[in-house]
Amino acid sequence: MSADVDLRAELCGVELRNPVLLASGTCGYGSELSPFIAIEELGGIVAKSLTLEPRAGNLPPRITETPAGMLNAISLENIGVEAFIRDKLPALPPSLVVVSSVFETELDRYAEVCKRLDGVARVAALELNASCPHVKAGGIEFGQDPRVLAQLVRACRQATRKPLLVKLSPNVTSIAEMARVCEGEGADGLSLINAVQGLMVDVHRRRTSLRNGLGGLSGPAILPIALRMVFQASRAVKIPICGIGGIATGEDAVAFLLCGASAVQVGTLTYTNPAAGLEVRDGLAAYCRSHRVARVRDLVGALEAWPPG
Amino acid sequence: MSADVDLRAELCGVELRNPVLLASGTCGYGSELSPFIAIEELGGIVAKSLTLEPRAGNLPPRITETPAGMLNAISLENIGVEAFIRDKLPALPPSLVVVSSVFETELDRYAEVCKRLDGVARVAALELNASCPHVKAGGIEFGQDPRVLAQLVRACRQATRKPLLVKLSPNVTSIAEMARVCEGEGADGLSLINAVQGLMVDVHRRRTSLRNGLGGLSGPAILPIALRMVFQASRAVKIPICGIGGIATGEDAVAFLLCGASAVQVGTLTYTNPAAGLEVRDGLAAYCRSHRVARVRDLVGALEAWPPG
Amino acid sequence: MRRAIARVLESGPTRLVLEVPGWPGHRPGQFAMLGLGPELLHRDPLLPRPMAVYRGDASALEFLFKVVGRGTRIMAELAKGAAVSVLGPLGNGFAAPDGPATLVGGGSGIASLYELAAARPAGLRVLLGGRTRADILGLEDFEKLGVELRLATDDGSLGHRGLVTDLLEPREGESVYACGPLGMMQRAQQLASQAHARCLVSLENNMACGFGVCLGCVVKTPAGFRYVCTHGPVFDAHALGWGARA
Amino acid sequence: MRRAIARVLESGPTRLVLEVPGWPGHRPGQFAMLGLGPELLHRDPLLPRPMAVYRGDASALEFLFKVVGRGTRIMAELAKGAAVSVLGPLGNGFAAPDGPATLVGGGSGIASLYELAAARPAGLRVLLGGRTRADILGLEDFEKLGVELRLATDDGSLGHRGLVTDLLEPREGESVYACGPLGMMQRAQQLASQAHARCLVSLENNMACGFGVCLGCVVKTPAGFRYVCTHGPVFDAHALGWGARA
Ligand SMILES: Cc1cc2nc3c(=O)[nH]c(=O)nc-3n(C[C@H](O)[C@H](O)[C@H](O)COP(=O)(O)OP(=O)(O)OC[C@H]3O[C@@H](n4cnc5c(N)ncnc54)[C@H](O)[C@@H]3O)c2cc1C
Ligand SMILES: Cc1cc2nc3c(=O)[nH]c(=O)nc-3n(C[C@H](O)[C@H](O)[C@H](O)COP(=O)(O)OP(=O)(O)OC[C@H]3O[C@@H](n4cnc5c(N)ncnc54)[C@H](O)[C@@H]3O)c2cc1C
Ligand SMILES: Cc1cc2nc3c(=O)[nH]c(=O)nc-3n(C[C@H](O)[C@H](O)[C@H](O)COP(=O)(O)O)c2cc1C
Ligand SMILES: Cc1cc2nc3c(=O)[nH]c(=O)nc-3n(C[C@H](O)[C@H](O)[C@H](O)COP(=O)(O)O)c2cc1C
Ligand code: FES
Ligand code: FES
Repeated sequence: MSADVDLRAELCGVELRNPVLLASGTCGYGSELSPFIAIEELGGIVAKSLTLEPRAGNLPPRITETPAGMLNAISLENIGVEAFIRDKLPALPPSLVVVSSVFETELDRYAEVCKRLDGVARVAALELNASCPHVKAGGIEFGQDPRVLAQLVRACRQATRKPLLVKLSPNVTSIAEMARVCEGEGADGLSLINAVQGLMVDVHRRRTSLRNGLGGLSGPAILPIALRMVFQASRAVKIPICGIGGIATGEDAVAFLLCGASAVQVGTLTYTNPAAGLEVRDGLAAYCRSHRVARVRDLVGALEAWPPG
Repeated sequence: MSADVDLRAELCGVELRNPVLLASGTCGYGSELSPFIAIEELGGIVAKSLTLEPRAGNLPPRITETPAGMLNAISLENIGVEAFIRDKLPALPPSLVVVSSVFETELDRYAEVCKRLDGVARVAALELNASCPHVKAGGIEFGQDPRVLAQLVRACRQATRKPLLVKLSPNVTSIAEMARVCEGEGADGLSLINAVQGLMVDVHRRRTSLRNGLGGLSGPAILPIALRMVFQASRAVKIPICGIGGIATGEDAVAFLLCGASAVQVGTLTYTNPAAGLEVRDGLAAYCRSHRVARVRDLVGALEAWPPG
Repeated sequence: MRRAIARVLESGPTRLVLEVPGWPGHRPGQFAMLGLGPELLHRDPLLPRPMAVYRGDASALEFLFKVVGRGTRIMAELAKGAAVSVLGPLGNGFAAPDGPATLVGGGSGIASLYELAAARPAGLRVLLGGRTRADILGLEDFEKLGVELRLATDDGSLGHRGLVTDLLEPREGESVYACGPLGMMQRAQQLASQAHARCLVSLENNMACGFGVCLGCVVKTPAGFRYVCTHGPVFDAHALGWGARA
Repeated sequence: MRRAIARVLESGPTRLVLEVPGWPGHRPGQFAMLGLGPELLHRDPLLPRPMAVYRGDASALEFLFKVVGRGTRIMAELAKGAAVSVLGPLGNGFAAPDGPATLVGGGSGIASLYELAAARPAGLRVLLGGRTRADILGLEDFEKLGVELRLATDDGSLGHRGLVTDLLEPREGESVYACGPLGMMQRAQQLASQAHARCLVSLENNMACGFGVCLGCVVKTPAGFRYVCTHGPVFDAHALGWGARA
């Protein structure tokens, strides 16, 4: 449908049909979307974050709406790495690029999950979720302390030869510092941002809207924060960046590419429309056509400077 | 109109008619609003941040819209502390509580502005703006480094006997740490949050939407982030907190009070409706009536715990 | 299945009628996710709202609702011809009764029971309740069916003064279909189990996606977490244990 | 002055007519801030949009607009009876000409010139232009006035093929009122100054508040920053220096 524009992209060595992936935790394990879309037409998917053992997650309420966004505290419920490899991967279309997201509560367990996935040919790359704003375990996030983050990346780097993306937490003073830490420890790329830590109140019941209290803010509301962090990180490191946060349209995706992202992930918008990712791809193609951009990758980092006032 | 409900509030020793103030930079010097509302009916106003000398601010574009919010890079344009005292203060209704916001680019200049305002009886309290996300001067914000923040509060504490509020930057890893620093240095209260650092792109012109590039994100979009930070700060310190961020309705204000704020400030919503602050006050009163709350201050910190699942 | 952009044929304080191109049909008790800003002119409210299909087909699909917040307030004020995104049909829906059945509906829960009643199975009883007469959505439609119908209101403005479950006398071996406020469904389940009757309930959790990817709609059961949107919204009440819900 | 909640009387792709209770009247060239979610059902788009008052009064206030983005797209699709918040009149507006005058309007800028033309001052000339015939908003209304009217379109679909400023021949001592795209206003100012004519222009900056508190609408002039909403939107073009704008 957009043969005219060259939509192909590359993310740390992985060839993508187009630069639009679906974000971890917002597309399940892929199969959930097949009733609605031809999922292999996407640039790829990042499957729900996996742990060594299955996890049950938080008690409800786990989600609530916010202005132009939503707050969630799913707490990384997942079926565990073994069940994913055994039951989910084989069911996915062969031509679909699958990135596996990894999460754990201790360093060595993180590395173990990476090691387990390293041998799985069907997995194109790993994404370390260093940034779950709502997991109480350990309190502070791995991605919030430069030293802990360095240890994490080092441990996982040793555990896999697959392209290693680190998904950063936005809940930090300096995203540039965290980006440099990851590059220094051998990460192949960065994914940002994860959900922003937030809280909502049900004033009628006088309780936090989520039983967990704190949650992760996502959706269009955080778009300007995500663009800012991609802009800052892309100026701090040379490794490629996958932009995430509030993407709802092709033009939102263009904004991320211009700020320096090599690819993007659509998250929350898939809940409002299972075809959101494909519509973002179509919008991206339409933008390229109307702005005479032959190859989408020519947009990466192509922000122009303002003329002196 | 709400004689039935006791709306009175107190913020570090300052008696307020009601807990709804207008946020610095969103109500000018007060007089701009008099064509629209009886400004003295508000809990008070926090005037635009003042510097020693007048400041001209950034070149346009300075503002752009974002999902449920806006991004600004006014860069603290203001008429200077002397002109404020000479021309603006006398014009304000005597019964209006006026808080002066102070901003500078160096420690000693901060202290000088505080000293100058200390002698001005009409000023009820000072608010240190430690957190301007878009001022390039110095790069990192005063409010982003615990040591620098401590120095700032210490210097200004010595410069004034007036109630001293510190307005914190949300662009930090731990708001609780920053809150403790301020309490430790003798601040009488905290105001949070200031605008969240963000960036928007004009994809058609391939430029940042703001000439300054980075800007401050405000409006309903940041409400969940602001509530989270007030929640965290109120559990870290004993000094009173003034809640700010995306307040659009009386119920939004109730949410801040329940999270531990003693008062609130309405900012961006005043742009969409000059009477927003008064409507928030009315909504607060209506909530108290329908929920049988006799005194607004009984809501402060009155969040209830979830029953075990 | 695809998300359809529907047009508002009729809209009011408690009723929405949509033309939904390509609506494939549905089972009683299934629901749809209604999105209120399909062209993304508005990015807020962001999330679609789950609504039981009341009755109808692609040419005119009907929903009954109660205004409880911003989303339903917007629904009540939709202009004729306005666009609404519709994803559905979703969920398991009700299994048709294989014997006598009693339908117990309260408030907005009534919506998911209409088509069961309209099938007029043998030995059907319908019990509807609400705070006041006005809260019994779709009353006229049920009356038209000419089924055994009994009513209850808290304020006595119509039928029995009290709870609709006061009218429930489950028959051994029958199926009780209960849909409404949590307390009402719990009471119905109690009475059903005492009478050795089956009991099916439809749960109303907050939802983000409606098709199983957000994991936001869980309900805790003795057998573990269940997702209301994909495992439900209809559950065997005796197996629920009434654990934590959204 | 208070923000009024107005009702849509008429709405179309380029025209919006509102009933605005308490609208106190206005001067030509003044504007209003139009808010598209007054009951806060929608918190997005958040900011009101500045629009020149085209003509009318409290019983029917008219605006002409061009759809350039989300806000104007929503305006174009407003339902009859829908609520819109209106803050105004705002800004300085145009001083009535004390001698001969030429009005130069391009695209949506035409809207702020109509009431000046409707006053039919002696020696009035009106020049209107647009990309195509359809871009000349309010054309029929201007024709009805029976004033000296000349037209230009880029594609030649109406009147002179080319820029509307090609038609501008300022008379010494007259007042040129220019409103439209920046380049057009700059060209008009050049020609006016060469002919020793006055030149007033109305600027269109992005605005958040419209009443002087956000400081977002500045324009840089040789005399320093000016706020378009309070010092303008009408400025003496010869004093502008055409510095940085939003
Ligand atoms: C499968 C399913 C079918 C449903 N069918 C119907 C129907 O046919 N008719 C109908 O009127 N409603 C139905 N609901 C409930 C409906 O989805 C909610 O009332 C609606 O989402 C509220 O949206 P809102 O924006 O108006 O309220 P919000 O602003 O989202 O919330 C306002 C208030 O309502 C409460 N609330 C929010 N969501 C729900 C909910 N899901 N259930 C109960 N209270 C809630 C909130 O806690 C808050 O106090 C159904 C829900 C589900 C899950
Ligand atoms: C005093 C004043 C009077 C005005 N009178 C009229 C009028 O009578 N009729 C009319 O059609 N328009 C008028 N405008 C312009 C109008 O306000 C903008 O076109 C409108 O705000 C765009 O909103 P949007 O949401 O549709 O576009 P946005 O989504 O806000 O922006 C879409 C595109 O339009 C551009 N844009 C945004 N704001 C403006 C702007 N103010 N001017 C030009 N381009 C802009 C953006 O850069 C972006 O590329 C006036 C502006 C001012 C300041
Ligand atoms: C309900 C929900 C669950 C999520 N689960 C995960 C997860 O398991 N792993 C992860 O790395 N990110 C997770 N995220 C974060 C998203 O991948 C994404 O980074 C974030 O939502 C911002 O993008 P968006 O605004 O497009 O949603 C989750 C987000 C949501 C809303
Ligand atoms: C245009 C604009 C200018 C502002 N100027 C100041 C300022 O001078 N000093 C200050 O402390 N905060 C300033 N702020 C921040 C607000 O006071 C407030 O902290 C922030 O906007 C969040 O609240 P809100 O979401 O209600 O707007 C400004 C905000 C905006 C939008
Ligand atoms: S609503 Fe998303 S999983 Fe059920
Ligand atoms: S628009 Fe806010 S100051 Fe002019």
